[in-house]
Amino acid sequence: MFYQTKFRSITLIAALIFLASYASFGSYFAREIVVEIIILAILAISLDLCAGFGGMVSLCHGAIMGVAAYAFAIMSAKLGWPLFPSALIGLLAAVVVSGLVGWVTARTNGIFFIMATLAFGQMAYTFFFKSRWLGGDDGMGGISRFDLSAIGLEMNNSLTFTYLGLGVLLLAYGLTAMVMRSGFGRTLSGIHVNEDRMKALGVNTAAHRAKAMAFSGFIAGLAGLIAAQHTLYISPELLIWTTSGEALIVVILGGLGTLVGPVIGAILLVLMKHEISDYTDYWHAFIGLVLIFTVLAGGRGVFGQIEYWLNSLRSRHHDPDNHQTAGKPQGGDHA
Amino acid sequence: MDLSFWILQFLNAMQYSMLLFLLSIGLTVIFGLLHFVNLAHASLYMMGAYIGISVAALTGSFWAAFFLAPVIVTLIGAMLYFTLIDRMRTAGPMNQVLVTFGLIFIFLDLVRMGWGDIALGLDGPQSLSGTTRFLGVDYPAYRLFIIALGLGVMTTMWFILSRTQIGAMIRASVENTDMAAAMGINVSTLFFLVFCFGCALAGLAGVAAAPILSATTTMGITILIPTLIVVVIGGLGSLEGAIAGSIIIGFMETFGAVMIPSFSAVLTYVLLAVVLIWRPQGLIPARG
Amino acid sequence: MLEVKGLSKDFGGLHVIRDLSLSVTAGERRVILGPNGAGKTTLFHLLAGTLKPSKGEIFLDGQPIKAFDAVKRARLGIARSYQKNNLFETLTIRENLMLAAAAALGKSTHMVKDSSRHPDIRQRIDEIAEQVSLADQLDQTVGTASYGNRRQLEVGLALATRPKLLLMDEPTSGVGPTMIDRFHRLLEQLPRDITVLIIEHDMDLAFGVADRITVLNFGEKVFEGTPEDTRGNATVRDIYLGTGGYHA
Amino acid sequence: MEKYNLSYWGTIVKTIATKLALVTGLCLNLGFSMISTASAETKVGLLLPYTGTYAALGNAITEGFELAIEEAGREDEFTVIVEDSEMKPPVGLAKARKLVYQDEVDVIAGVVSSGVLGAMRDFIHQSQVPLIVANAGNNLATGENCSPYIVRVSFSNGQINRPMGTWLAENGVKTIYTLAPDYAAGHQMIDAFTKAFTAAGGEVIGSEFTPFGQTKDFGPYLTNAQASGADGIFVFYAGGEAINFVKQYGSFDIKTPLYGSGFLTSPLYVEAEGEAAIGVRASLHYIPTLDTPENKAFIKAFQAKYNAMPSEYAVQGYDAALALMAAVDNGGVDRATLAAQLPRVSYVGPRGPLEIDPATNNIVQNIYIYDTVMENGVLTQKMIDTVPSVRDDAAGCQM
Repeated sequence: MFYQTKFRSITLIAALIFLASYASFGSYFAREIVVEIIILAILAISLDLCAGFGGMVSLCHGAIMGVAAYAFAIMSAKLGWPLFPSALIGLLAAVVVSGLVGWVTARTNGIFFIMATLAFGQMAYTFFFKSRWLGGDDGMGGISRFDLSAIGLEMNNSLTFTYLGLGVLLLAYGLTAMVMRSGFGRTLSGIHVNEDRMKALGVNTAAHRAKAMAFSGFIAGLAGLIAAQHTLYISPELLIWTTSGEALIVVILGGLGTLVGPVIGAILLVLMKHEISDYTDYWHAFIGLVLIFTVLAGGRGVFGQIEYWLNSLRSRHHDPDNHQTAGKPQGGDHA
Repeated sequence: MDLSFWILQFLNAMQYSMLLFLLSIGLTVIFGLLHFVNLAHASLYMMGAYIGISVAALTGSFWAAFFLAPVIVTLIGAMLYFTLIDRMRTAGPMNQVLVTFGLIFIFLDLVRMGWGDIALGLDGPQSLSGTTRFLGVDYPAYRLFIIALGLGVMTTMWFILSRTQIGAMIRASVENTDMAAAMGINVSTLFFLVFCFGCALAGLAGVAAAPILSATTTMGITILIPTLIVVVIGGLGSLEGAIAGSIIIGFMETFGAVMIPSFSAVLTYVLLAVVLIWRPQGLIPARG
Repeated sequence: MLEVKGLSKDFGGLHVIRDLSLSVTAGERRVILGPNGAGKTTLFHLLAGTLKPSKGEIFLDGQPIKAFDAVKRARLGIARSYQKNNLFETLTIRENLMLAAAAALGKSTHMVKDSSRHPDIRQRIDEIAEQVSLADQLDQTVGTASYGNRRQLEVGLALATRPKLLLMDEPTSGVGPTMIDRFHRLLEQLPRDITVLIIEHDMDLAFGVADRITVLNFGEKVFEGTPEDTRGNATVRDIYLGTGGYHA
Repeated sequence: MEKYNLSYWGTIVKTIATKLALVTGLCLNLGFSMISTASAETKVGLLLPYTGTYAALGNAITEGFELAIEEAGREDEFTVIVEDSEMKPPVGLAKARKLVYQDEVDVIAGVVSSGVLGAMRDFIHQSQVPLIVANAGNNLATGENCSPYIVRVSFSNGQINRPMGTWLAENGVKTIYTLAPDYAAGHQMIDAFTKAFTAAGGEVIGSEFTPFGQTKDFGPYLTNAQASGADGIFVFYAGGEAINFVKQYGSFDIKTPLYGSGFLTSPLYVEAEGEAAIGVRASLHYIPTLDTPENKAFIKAFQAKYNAMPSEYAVQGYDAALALMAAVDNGGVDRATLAAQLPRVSYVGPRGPLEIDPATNNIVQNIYIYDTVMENGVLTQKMIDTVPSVRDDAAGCQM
C-alpha cells in the first residue's frame, strides 16, 4: 500500500531539483536528456501504478502513450483543431483504449496478462505502422507547439520547455500518489494481494482493475503529449512493445510499487545509456547486467533498497510495540 | 489455384509449425516442470544458429554443425543453470522474466561482438538441396526434413513422457513436486536434465532454421514474441498445448498470408487476445 | 430473512448438496453441524455466490439472489469468514481492516482522499479491532502475526463490512480454549440485527450460542431444532458417534 | 564455402574477449570525458545507427566516409562527431539537435532510416543546417518535403526502381508479380517500379506486401507468386529479409525469374545468400564491378583499409564525404555557404558521374542493371546495362 512518506517526498523533490539544475547548468544536450527522462519517468509512473500496485505487468503502456500522441497529432495537425482540445482528445483516447484493454483482460493474470497486453499493444502498433494516411512507419510531422506566450512562457525555448516538462512530471506523480493513497488505490493493492477476498468484501474487482488501467492510461497519455510536443513529430516506434519493456526496466531499476522509484530509475537508465554509449555501442549488455544485478540484489530496486535499509534501521531503534501515528507502517512493502 | 497449390501451402504451414514447435516445446517443458519463464530461450536459439554457422565454416560440414551446435548450446545452458537459473527458481515469475530479459540483452551484444552486425547465412546440406517430389508436388527437400524433424521430436517426446521411467518421473514432478521428492525422485537432478534438454532443443531449432532463415543479431528478440504466443495460446507448460499452439499459429500465419495478406500482420495478435479473453489459461492448460 | 428452497449442487456425478431447504429468521444464530464432507462449506459457497447451485432458490429478505454473483451478494450484506485463513497476507492488520471498512463504507472507489486518514474508516477500524481484540496488534504484518490473531482478523474482516447476514466457517478451528471463550463473548455481544450462520465443531460453543441447529449429512438436512432437541436426538448422535467421522 | 583454419574459432572468442575487456575498462572510467576540442575548419556531425537492425549499414557508411577523408589527407580539416541514432526517430532528432545546438556543427551527414529523416526534416529546415543524406531514400524528402538544406547523395526509392520497370518491359517481360515488405519504403519502391513498367507496356498481375520484420517464411508468398503465372517476380527486400527471401526462392526451384531492387543482392549480403543468388537480376546505383578508373581506385583503397569489398552503403558514405569536401573547396566555410555550395557539387565518383539536381537536391546518377554470377567460386556482379543520369522529377518540390 502506498504512503507518501517524508523520505519519498524529499527524494522526489531532490530528483526534480537535480533534473532542473542539470538542465539549467548543463549543455544543450542535457536538456534533451532531461526531457527524455521526463517522458520515460511519467510512463514508468503510469506502469508502476498498474504493475507495482495492481500486479498488472502491462506491455502495452508504450502503445497507450502512442495512442495519446497520435490522437493529439491527428486532431491538431490533420484535422486542424486547436491544440488544447486536441490534447484533451489525446488524453481521452488513451483513457478509453487503456480502460478497454483493462476491461477485456480483467480475468487474466501473471504471464497471461502480460501476453494479452502485448497482443493489444502490438495491434495498435501495427495499425499505425500500416496507416498510410498517418505516414506509416515514416511517422507524421506538422505538429505545432503550444503557444503559452499569453502567460509569458516561450515554449520554443528548450529550457522553458524542460521546466514545463518537470511540472508535468510533478503533476503526474502528484495525481498518481493521490489516487494510490485513496480508497481506490488501496483497494487496488488489496485486489493484487487477494482478489477473492476483495470480491467477498463486495468489490467488483474486474471493474476496479479496468478503472485503474484507464487512470494509468491518463498518466501515460501525459507522457505521449510531451513526446509529441517535444519532437513535433511522431512515429509508430513509440508504440512498439520494447518501449513498454524499457519502462518496465526503469520501474524495476528504481523500485516497484514506490512511485518515486520509477523517477529515480528513469534518471539512472537514461544517464547510464548516454554515458556508456559515448564509449561503446554495446550498452545493451551493460543494461542487461544491471538488470540482473538489481534482481539478484533482492529485486527492490535502487530506491526501494535504500528505503528498505532505512526502515530496518528505524525499526531496530524503535520499540517494536510502539505504533506509528496515523497508520503509517513501514513503507516499502510491495503491495 | 489447383490442388497442388493447396498441397504446397499445406506443406509450408507444416514446415513453419514444426519450426515453431521445436522452439516452443523447450520453453514450455521448462516452464511446466521448473515453473520458470525462461525468456533467454530465444537467445539460446540465436546462439544455436550462430554457433552452427561457425562450426559449419570450421568443419565444412552442415551435419557437424547440426549435431555440435545443440551440444554447445546445452553447455551454455548448463552454465546459465548453475549461475542464475537455479537460484532464481523460487524468485517468482516477475523476477525470472527480468533476469532472463537481461540475459537477452547480454547475448545480443555478445553475438554482435563475436560475429558482427551483418546478417549471416548457413548453407543446408548438399544431400537436401533442391526439391523432391512429395504428395504430387515439388517441394524443397530441406523443408521436408524440418517437417520430419519436428514430427520426430514430437513422437520421441511423447514416447519418453508416456512410456519411460524418466517420463513418469517428469510427469509426477509436474503434478506435484513435493510429492515427487517425497517418493524419492531426485527432483533437482531432474530439473537440471530437463533444463538442458530444453536448451538442446533451442539450439537444435536455431541450427535447423539457419539454412532457411538468415542469422541476425535481432533474431532472438524477434522470435521471442511468436514463441511466447504459441506457448501461451496452447497453455503454458503443456506438451499438447505447444503442439496445438504451433500448429494453429503456423497454419494461421501461412493461410492468412495466402488469403488475407493485408491482415496477416495482426492475425496472430488478434487470435492471442481472443484466446486469452475466452480462456485466460490458454487452450490446454497444464495440470499441477 | 434467509430462505433456501430445494438447493442442490452436483460436481460431476457427485451430489454435494441435495434438495436442501432452510429458513433463518432475522437476528437468529444458526449453527450448522455435520461430519466432514457433509457439504457445510459448499453450502456457504452457494450462499455467498462463489459457487452456482445446480438447482434451487435462495432468497434474502424475500429477494431472489440466485442470479447474483459474489460481489453483488456481498453488497447486499452477506459477509463470510473462511475456514482457512483468506487474508491480505503482505499487508498489516490495520490495512486489512481498512480495505474491508472502505469497501463497506463505499469508499473503495473514491480517488481523492487518503483513505487511511478518513475519520469514518478509522473509527470503523478501531471499533472492529476492539471487537476482535486486535487493537494492540494493528500495525503488525499479517504474514508475521500469530495464528490466533489471524483467526481473529478473519472474523474481523467479515464484521468490518457490517453485514446483515454473517457466514462463519469454523471460526475457532485450531485455536486454544482462551480464544474460544473470547470468541464466545464476541458472539454474544454482536448486535441482534446481524443474522449469523456458523459452521462449528466445538460442541460447547455450538450449543452455547445457537438459537437453532441444523445438522447436515451427505448433503442432506437430517435434523433441525433447538440445542436442547439436538442434544437428545438419536440421529445426530449416530452421525457423530456412530460413524466416527467427526474429529475436531 | 571459404576455407577456414582452426584459428577462426579462436578469433571469435578473442574478439569477444577484447571487446568485453574494453567495455569493462570503459565502465570503470565512467565520468571522465573523452571529448576532444581540437580546432578545425569544418565540424561534421555523423548521425547513423550503430545499434539495432541497421547497425551494419551505419558501420559501412562510416567506413566509406572516413576512407574518403583519409584518402584526401584532410583529417585535420574536419572534426567528425559521431552520434548513434539507434534507428529511432525521437533519438535521431534529439541527437541532431545536440549536434546543432551543442556541438555547433557546420553540417550533418548520415541518416539511414526514412523515419529518422522525417523526424529531423522540419528541424533541419528551420535551423538551416545543411544535411547530407547518405542513405534514407524516402521520395518525399526530395519531393513534397524537400528543403534547400537537405541534399541527398544516396538515392531515392523511386530512382532505383523506375529504370528497372522500363528496362524489363523493353526487354520482353510482359507480366510481373511484385512482393515487398509492408512499410513506406517498400510501397514507394514497388509503386515506382509499377508505374514505369506499366507505362512501358507491361502488366503487374499480382502484388503483395509482407508484414515487415515479422515474416520469416516466404514460402506461402513464393507459392502464390509462382501460381500467378507471371513472367517474372519483382521484389524489394533488404538486410536479413533479403537473405531469407533469396535463399527460400532458391530452395523452391522456382522457374519464374527473380528481379529486384538491387539491395536484394547487395554485396553486403550476397555471400550469405549463396548460390541461390545466382541469376537474380537487379538494379542499383552502384556495383563493385564497375569498370572505371574511379571505382578501381576506390575498391583498391577500401580493400587496403578494411580488407573487404565495399557495398553501395560504403560508397554512399564515401560520396557524402567527397561532396562535403567539394563544397568546402568551392568556398563553403559555414552553415550558410555550405548549404549554398552542396547542391552545386558535381564530379565523377566510384559509381560514375554524379551531380545534384538543383530542382530537388536529389542526386542524379546512373542506375546499373546487373546479374549476380559465380566467378572463380566467388559471387560477383555482372553488369548487363546502364541507364544513364537518372533524374527524379520535381514532384511537388518547391525550394
